[in-house]
Amino acid sequence: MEFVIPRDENLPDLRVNIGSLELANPVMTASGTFGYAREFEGLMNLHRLGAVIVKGISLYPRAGNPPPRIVETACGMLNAIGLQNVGVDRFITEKMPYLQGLNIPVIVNILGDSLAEYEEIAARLAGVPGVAGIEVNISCPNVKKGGVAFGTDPAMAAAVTASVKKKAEVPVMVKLSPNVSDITVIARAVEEAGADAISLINTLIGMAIHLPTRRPALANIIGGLSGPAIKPVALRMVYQVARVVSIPVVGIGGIESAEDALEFMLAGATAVQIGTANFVNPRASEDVLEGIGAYARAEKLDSIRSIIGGLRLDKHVPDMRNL
Amino acid sequence: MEFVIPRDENLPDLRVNIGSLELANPVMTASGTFGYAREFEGLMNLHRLGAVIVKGISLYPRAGNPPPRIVETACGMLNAIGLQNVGVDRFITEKMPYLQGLNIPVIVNILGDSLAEYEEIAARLAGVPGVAGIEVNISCPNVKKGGVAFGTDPAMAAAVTASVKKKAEVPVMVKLSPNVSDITVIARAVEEAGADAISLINTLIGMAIHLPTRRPALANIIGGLSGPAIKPVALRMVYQVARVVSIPVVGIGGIESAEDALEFMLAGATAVQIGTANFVNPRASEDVLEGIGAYARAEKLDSIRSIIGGLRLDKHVPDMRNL
Amino acid sequence: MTQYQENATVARIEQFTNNNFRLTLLCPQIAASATPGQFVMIRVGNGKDPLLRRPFSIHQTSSGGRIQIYFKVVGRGTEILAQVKKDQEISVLGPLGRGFQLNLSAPVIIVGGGLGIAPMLFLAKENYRLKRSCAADFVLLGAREKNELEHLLADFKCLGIRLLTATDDGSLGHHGLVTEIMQSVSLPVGSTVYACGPEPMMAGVNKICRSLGIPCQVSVESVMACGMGACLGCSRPARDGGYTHVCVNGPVYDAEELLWSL
Amino acid sequence: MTQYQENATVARIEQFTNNNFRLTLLCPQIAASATPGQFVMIRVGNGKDPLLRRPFSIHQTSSGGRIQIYFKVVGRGTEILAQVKKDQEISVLGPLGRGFQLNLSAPVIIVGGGLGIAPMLFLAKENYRLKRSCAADFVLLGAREKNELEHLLADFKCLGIRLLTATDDGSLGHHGLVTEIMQSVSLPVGSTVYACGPEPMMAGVNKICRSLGIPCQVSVESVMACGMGACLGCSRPARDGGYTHVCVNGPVYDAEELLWSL
Ligand SMILES: Cc1cc2nc3c(=O)[nH]c(=O)nc-3n(C[C@H](O)[C@H](O)[C@H](O)COP(=O)(O)OP(=O)(O)OC[C@H]3O[C@@H](n4cnc5c(N)ncnc54)[C@H](O)[C@@H]3O)c2cc1C
Ligand SMILES: Cc1cc2nc3c(=O)[nH]c(=O)nc-3n(C[C@H](O)[C@H](O)[C@H](O)COP(=O)(O)OP(=O)(O)OC[C@H]3O[C@@H](n4cnc5c(N)ncnc54)[C@H](O)[C@@H]3O)c2cc1C
Ligand SMILES: Cc1cc2nc3c(=O)[nH]c(=O)nc-3n(C[C@H](O)[C@H](O)[C@H](O)COP(=O)(O)O)c2cc1C
Ligand SMILES: Cc1cc2nc3c(=O)[nH]c(=O)nc-3n(C[C@H](O)[C@H](O)[C@H](O)COP(=O)(O)O)c2cc1C
Ligand code: FES
Ligand code: FES
Repeated sequence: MEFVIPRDENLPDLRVNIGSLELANPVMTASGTFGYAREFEGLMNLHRLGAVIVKGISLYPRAGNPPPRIVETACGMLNAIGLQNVGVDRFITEKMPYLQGLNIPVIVNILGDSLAEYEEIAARLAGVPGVAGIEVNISCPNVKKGGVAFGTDPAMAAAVTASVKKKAEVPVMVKLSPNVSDITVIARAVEEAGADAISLINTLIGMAIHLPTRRPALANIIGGLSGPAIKPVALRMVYQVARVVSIPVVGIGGIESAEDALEFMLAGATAVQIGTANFVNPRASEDVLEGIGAYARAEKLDSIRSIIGGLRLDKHVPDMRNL
Repeated sequence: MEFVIPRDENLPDLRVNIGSLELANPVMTASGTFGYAREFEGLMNLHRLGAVIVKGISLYPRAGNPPPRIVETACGMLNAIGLQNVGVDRFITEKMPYLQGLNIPVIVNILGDSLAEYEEIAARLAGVPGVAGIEVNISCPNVKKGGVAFGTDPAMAAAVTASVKKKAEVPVMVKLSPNVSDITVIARAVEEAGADAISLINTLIGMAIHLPTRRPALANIIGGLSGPAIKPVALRMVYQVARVVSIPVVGIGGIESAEDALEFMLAGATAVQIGTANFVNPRASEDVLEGIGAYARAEKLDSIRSIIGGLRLDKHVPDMRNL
Repeated sequence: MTQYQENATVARIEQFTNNNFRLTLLCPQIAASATPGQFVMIRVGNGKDPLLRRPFSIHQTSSGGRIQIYFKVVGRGTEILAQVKKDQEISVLGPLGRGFQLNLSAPVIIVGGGLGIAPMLFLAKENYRLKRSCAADFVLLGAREKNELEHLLADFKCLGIRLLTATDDGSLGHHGLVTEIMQSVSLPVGSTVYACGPEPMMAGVNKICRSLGIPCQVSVESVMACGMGACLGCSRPARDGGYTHVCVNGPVYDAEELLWSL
Repeated sequence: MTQYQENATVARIEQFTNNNFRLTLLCPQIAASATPGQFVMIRVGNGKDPLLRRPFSIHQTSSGGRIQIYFKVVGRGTEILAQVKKDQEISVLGPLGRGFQLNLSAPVIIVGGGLGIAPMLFLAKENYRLKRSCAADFVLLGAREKNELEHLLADFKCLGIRLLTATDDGSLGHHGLVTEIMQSVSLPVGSTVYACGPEPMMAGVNKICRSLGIPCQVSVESVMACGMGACLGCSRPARDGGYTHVCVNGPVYDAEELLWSL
């Protein structure tokens, strides 16, 4: 795939690479939080996105879960959408033409019920114009079959990765579940299985209860926790994973601002995804991008790549506060 | 152990049982967030607590981690105290006399580096007047040796439980780590090993970065996330565990109000612990207790026990909102 | 359909009861493009908690670039919103959703209950502005008690459309439900009914309409995260067995598209 | 030592510069029991975010049951605090920590730098109130520029203790550091120095004191969650190789108990 990367000579160099895919900047939108991009058309400049990642696509259309599907929590939200989507075939015919027209990398988030399904989705996406990458969701907590099991077992995670790699003609990024005892084990397994990049984190499994009715707040009872509340967990996992793999890591989880994004990059992320923040501020991703640019300029960075993994661990400056 | 449970005949019956230990009410204070109780003496009525759980005690004194040890996050905080404590012997001589004088159940949270250490601490606590229970911390993320490993491996968790049970003369509650792929596996393992109760959750492992200095916000780099941010994860795990074990479950995680506490009880918790909220409102536990009493009165409950596990799953009332 | 995220200035705050408020917000782009039945998503604070925007119907717009929302304090978000100060800026996203389909050639009956009255003023005004004559039209408003209704009446009255009211406690108008007064007015074939209010009210209105063979448009609610079709959170079971998304397919529906339990 | 959690009423708000504020809070129990060098923990909002209280030195107390805090906006919490309105209620916990040990029988030198001036007014006032004569005493205040200092001077001046000032930019008093003026005043044997300010300033003051064999009490900071010894979060390396907890063992220390890097 080739994209014309607009590169204003006055702007700092924000390009980063996810495997063989070069992004104009490290800011992507997270799957399931940005629809199929068109929804945000009038509210931000879609052409500036480093990449757009679309809502999870399955082999066949899915109706999703009964309502209520979402509930707000402290500094976060739970969702149990249940991967409602149009299925890969209608995605290709109905959604891709518009997305392709945006002239930015489109990464398709995919989810299957079995290895064969993952492989089949990848096969159908092969050669589709405009598809620049595949993000393999092995971590959705809201689908009973498949989903979680793949993401918590290193052997299964590796097997899914290998299945998708067999058919994919674009870089494959595997999206990890945070609901595991040791994220580095899963990360290494998918790296060995051929993943070109790793993105993390998907949502933490959570639950909310509506006291007046004594009922779960979500019809699905449990759901995925996202938003600022989970940022510390996400940052920790990105830090841990980036230290043990040599493929690029993409940070996700509670990112709302350029500061948040830069923290993930210091922890080792090559790029970031903006999720729940899109709901609060539909131009969050553009704001993050501009903030990263301003930081790069202020800090006189030759390239934003220079801060990736740049966390300073030498000597801790005790917090002497600000008197 | 016997305690005089004050029981005002006009008050609703708030008594609950943790194994053979009867509590006057389901509100305890969480380890590490309430010091040795004396700190809160002037700020609330300590005699009203269902139980007090003291800061984690190890066999020998520990100095703890270098600063900074805490940092605020979205609706939460990270801590890496490093289990600073005076050691079990000084705990018994210096702290227990005051605690015993409170005439409420004192539950001692313990942590060891090895099975032998856990066993030895339990042995030293045996027969100490005023000690009403032991809470076994197999989940602290801030100590390199032991800690996490015990809490994430079912066999180790069971072994620790058995070691403590060998020497303990009071009910043993095992406190689980949420940083695992399947909390129910660990819960069942410690139940089988003889635990009298299970408390959960301890903190989620997280990290924060101070962008201006490009350094970790904590000297220990990673720390434990607590506060309202983690409540959805805690509630989910309590719900999951309560369905698979038959011993009492004690809910912990982001509880600030009576509503929060009641939600945990609906999910299956027999009692709750108030943690980080003590820092924000030193009389949080008393406020929660009063709120639970008011609820029991308003709902005309014969006993607060009647709401334990009372989540209604029959038919979901769609959220028709409040027009 | 173009949408805008505007930093709206709070131009006026009216408090009608303990819990009922009306805000006038200066957001010219949204005001200029809104149609009746559409809504806005408002960010009640600047912080991370509460995190999500809250949806509110557009109560009316003005040529001066203003919109109004009429709301009730029911939880944390509306509590914060009730405390805004004049001249404060708040972020408003809109206009969102599909509004009412006007019927300019036949009688219309506009039925609002409780907070469901909110979108009906905008609808009544547009109906009045665009229609040759409103002589056969009705506005029927219901509420729990007088003080939830009285402050809203002036704006409806000045349109000259026939107005009937009902209150649960009889403190204003008919003592009873708004569906009861609906049965007392004639609903000629060809007329259109518009309803917004509590679910049982809308179900009742729909039942009457169905028995008369009259189309009924309703504005419904749902929990929402994005308000613009991106999260798929606002699903509601549809008659066809699937789900519909209230923020983009609604909030206004032909009542027959939805499921009702009465 | 008894502590109180009070819902304090904001009695007065003074804004000295863009970022420097002084609040007067009505919290009679805390005001009645506070001693110089102690602090309070303030809950800046009612919500869950920001979650933790923020520590502030007690700037002065009044017999009318009031305390003052003097603070600077440096982050989210202080930003919210700067926006309180008169008569608003905020939760104040205190008085906390160990304050200064007064020396009523020998000359004292009170050194405050920047926001470190905050606790020094209370100290100077108590020193003045309890001591037979302050003729040999000094108050030395430093800041970046004039407008960070000038509004604070009146309260110090009315005590009649000799007052010297220094500013980084020379806009008021000595052009340079407060440690420089300290070297220009005589520090007789037996006198006590009290210092609060940036770490390098306190390290510098301590160095001078040590060379003269004069005791020096400093008030230091740390991140805090509880402010009352319950969380063990506010640790600071102590000279003896262990950690000390600023909220209960401090914030005031004999400078020799701590480690200084200069
Ligand atoms: C399209 C649209 C238009 C609207 N227009 C208006 C309007 O014009 N005026 C107006 O006042 N309101 C309107 N609403 C409703 C308004 O959005 C809500 O009242 C508001 O979001 C409440 O926010 P809150 O933070 O105050 O309450 P929250 O704290 O979010 O809770 C509100 C209420 O919902 C209940 N609740 C929460 N979760 C559940 C659940 N799972 N099941 C059952 N009940 C639950 C709570 O108990 C509480 O009573 C509209 C909603 C929509 C979708
Ligand atoms: C005992 C005591 C007394 C005090 N008295 C006063 C007083 O009288 N007046 C006054 O103005 N202040 C005083 N302070 C300081 C005051 O508590 C802080 O300024 C306040 O808590 C800041 O809150 P915030 O939310 O505005 O800032 P925050 O958002 O919490 O951050 C404040 C600053 O600290 C920096 N920071 C945060 N974490 C780290 C880290 N890990 N390493 C290095 N820097 C970090 C941030 O960059 C920022 O500049 C006192 C502190 C203590 C402990
Ligand atoms: C409403 C919603 C729907 C989501 N759908 C998907 C999905 O289809 N596939 C996927 O991999 N992740 C999905 N996610 C997870 C997000 O992509 C992201 O990993 C997570 O929300 C954490 O990031 P955030 O805190 O920035 O939102 C969804 C998240 C939300 C909130
Ligand atoms: C500062 C701090 C210290 C803690 N120390 C301990 C400890 O010593 N032993 C332990 O089992 N848990 C410890 N915890 C975990 C709490 O007991 C509790 O499980 C956790 O904070 C979640 O509850 P919360 O969200 O209500 O705080 C500590 C938590 C905090 C915030
Ligand atoms: S609210 Fe997000 S799709 Fe409707
Ligand atoms: S701030 Fe909690 S112990 Fe000092």
